[in-house]
Amino acid sequence: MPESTSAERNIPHWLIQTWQILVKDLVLGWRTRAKVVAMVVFAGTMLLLFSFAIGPNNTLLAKHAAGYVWLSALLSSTLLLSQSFQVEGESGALEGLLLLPVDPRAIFYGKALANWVVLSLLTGLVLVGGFFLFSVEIQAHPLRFVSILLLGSAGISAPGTLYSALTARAQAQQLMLPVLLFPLVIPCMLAAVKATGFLIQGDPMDQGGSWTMLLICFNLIYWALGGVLFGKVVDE
Amino acid sequence: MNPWILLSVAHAQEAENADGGEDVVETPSAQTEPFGEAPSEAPTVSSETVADPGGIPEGGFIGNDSYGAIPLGSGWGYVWAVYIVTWLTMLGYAGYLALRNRKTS
Amino acid sequence: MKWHYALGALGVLFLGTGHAWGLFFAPPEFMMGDVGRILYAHVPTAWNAMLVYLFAFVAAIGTLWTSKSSWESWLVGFVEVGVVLNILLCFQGAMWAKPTWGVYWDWDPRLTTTAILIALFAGVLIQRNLFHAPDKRRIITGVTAVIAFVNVPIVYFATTWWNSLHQGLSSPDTVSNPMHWPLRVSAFGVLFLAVAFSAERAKQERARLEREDTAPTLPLAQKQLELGAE
Amino acid sequence: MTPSATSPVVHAQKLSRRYGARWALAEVDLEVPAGERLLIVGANGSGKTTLLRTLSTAQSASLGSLHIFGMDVRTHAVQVRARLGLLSHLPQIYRDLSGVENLRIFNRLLGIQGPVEPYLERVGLEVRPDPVRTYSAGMTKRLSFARLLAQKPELALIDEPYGQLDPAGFAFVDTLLQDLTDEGVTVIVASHQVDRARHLCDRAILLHQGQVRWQGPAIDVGRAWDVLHA
Repeated sequence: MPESTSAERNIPHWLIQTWQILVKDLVLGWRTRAKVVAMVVFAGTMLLLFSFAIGPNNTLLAKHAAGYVWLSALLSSTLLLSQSFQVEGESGALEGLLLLPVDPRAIFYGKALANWVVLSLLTGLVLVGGFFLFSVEIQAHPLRFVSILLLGSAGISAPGTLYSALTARAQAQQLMLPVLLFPLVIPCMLAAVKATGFLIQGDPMDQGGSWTMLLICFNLIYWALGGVLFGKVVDE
Repeated sequence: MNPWILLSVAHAQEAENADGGEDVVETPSAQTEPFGEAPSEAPTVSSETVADPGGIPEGGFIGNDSYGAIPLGSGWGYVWAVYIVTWLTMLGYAGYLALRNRKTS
Repeated sequence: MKWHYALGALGVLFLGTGHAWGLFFAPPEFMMGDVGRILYAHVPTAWNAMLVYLFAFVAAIGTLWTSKSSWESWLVGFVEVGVVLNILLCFQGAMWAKPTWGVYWDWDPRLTTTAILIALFAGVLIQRNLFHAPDKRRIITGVTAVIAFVNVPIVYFATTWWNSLHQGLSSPDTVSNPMHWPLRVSAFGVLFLAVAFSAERAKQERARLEREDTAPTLPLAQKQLELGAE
Repeated sequence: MTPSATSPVVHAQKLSRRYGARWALAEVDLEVPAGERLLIVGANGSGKTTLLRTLSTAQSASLGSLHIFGMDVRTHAVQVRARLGLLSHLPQIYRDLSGVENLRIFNRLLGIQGPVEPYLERVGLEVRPDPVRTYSAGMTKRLSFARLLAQKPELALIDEPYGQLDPAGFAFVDTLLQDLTDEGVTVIVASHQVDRARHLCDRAILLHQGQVRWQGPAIDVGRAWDVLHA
């Protein structure tokens, strides 16, 4: 019988495994959507807090709306990212995954993509909420917002997933994840804020393009690096 | 006109551009192209363009971007602060290493 | 193997000579006057901080590649010395900025980048201290150091586009003739000291890793149990 | 790929694993022929779990060599992992997915087609959409058995099969182990329930401080234990 079993299994290509892990994480996210809602609420609260810190000055708030929106998204993203490996560690599921003939890259890309999807939704809601709260007049095409939103979220989720795995077994994960991640994503945040800002306020000198370029480069570097280094990080 | 004076004026006024031959002097607010003209070399006033060819002003250095916030000749206090702290840092780190050595041996 | 003590002594000699030269013999900088003398302390620190981070990056690659504790100890030495130089650099910069720009801190790309570097590389050391399993700790240190270093140029690009005030990078070719030599000599002084410090720190780390890692001799094989006849 | 009849499924030579200064496993030699049921017995901290985890490729050995299915695990970990299953002390499942979903995701990653519901029924669980979080400890244990069965391993490594189970569960584990061997699976079990397990296994090894102190017919392991701890 063992002979027959090994014949009927055909270990999927790692890209297919990536897809399987992505789907698994999204299903998990959907099952625990209460947590995602909590993150959205948290991000919304951040937006309100910013307006309290600045004072009821509509022009000022509208001017800096891009910054507040992305900061709220970044702060709530740490909640999402630390969750990402908590569900793996809780009952030894990650160990189970690693004991299967699964390419570590599949685990990284699957989880990072899932985080990207959720983070994009989160950021999208925050963006809409922020524009509404700070009475921002949108001039650019909505699709351009979407592309910046996707790039910015991707820039957080790739290094975020890697660092989430890295800190998963540290004693102080909740503390270490932002300590390591925030300085790292400064370029990404800066670019996302600037690009969004130019979309809001108009971009007469066409500077938004170079920030988008920076976002793309940031993403290319960290999505590639994550795949290379993740195997090392989870290896025993 | 002395290029250095031009330079400091350019800084103080945050002028958009300064004419420096075919090169354009970048100012703080000016945006550089992402990967075309590398901004890394001279993010501020690109001094080659302002200084005379051959470059280095006598007794100065290229890229000197002070714009006269202090009267010339003063500021020894800052100088001493820098040098003393530099040496204290070196001494302090050496001491820390020595302390570590003692602790472990 | 005390070569690094000799190097350290040489560093003190060079740094002392360079600094004394710069402080007392070099002409005052023609725009900034005597404040310009900060150059001989500040610029060598800046060069060497970056250079030491580069060494750390090489050591991190070596650590991940070979899993050898010698690479790992050099990595720790370089990162730690790099962070110390980096903090010193920010202080020197602030002291120079006040008389020249009128403020201690300015949101200029070079300054911002440098400050972020402290956070990035200090994070490597903090994270390292949270792990006790040697293999895990080695990989964590290597990975975080690689990521921190790779981020440097990106942070630099981003902050440069964001705002710009600091002058371009200085090199001996951008300073006037009488300033060459004190600058060069001081720079080598800092380099020698930095390498000597890193070597000493690496030596300590290696000793620690070896102490931790001394493979205890395998326990003596115990006799097999005899059950005897029932 | 198929192991020849003569080559053992597990062939370990001087397998040693160390945590810091402590050897959890010291020079364990082990040969397990295909279809055998091997029982590993030992007190807490004697190295049972370390041995199972090392055999499962979840962690690597510090010294010694390990061949499974005739392949060196250091070079052929992926091929080996495709053919073995580990039931560890952690359930290795996602608590927010249902039982079926858990089995399905692991099987898909392995490339095993076909429905998974029969495996749930086989371990006595209902097919329900509730997340595993609502399961009792015993039900979770049964689910991890189902996961092991669904993977159709050729080598099953089982750490403490009786833990967290009620008496009915004990009987269920007994049948299950019997079924596995009937299907030709090689089974290695580590357990404290010596009196139960020894009747189900062919051979036993007794671990003490990381060393194999006795090996022989499983039925005699109780006496060996008494001699060791006398």
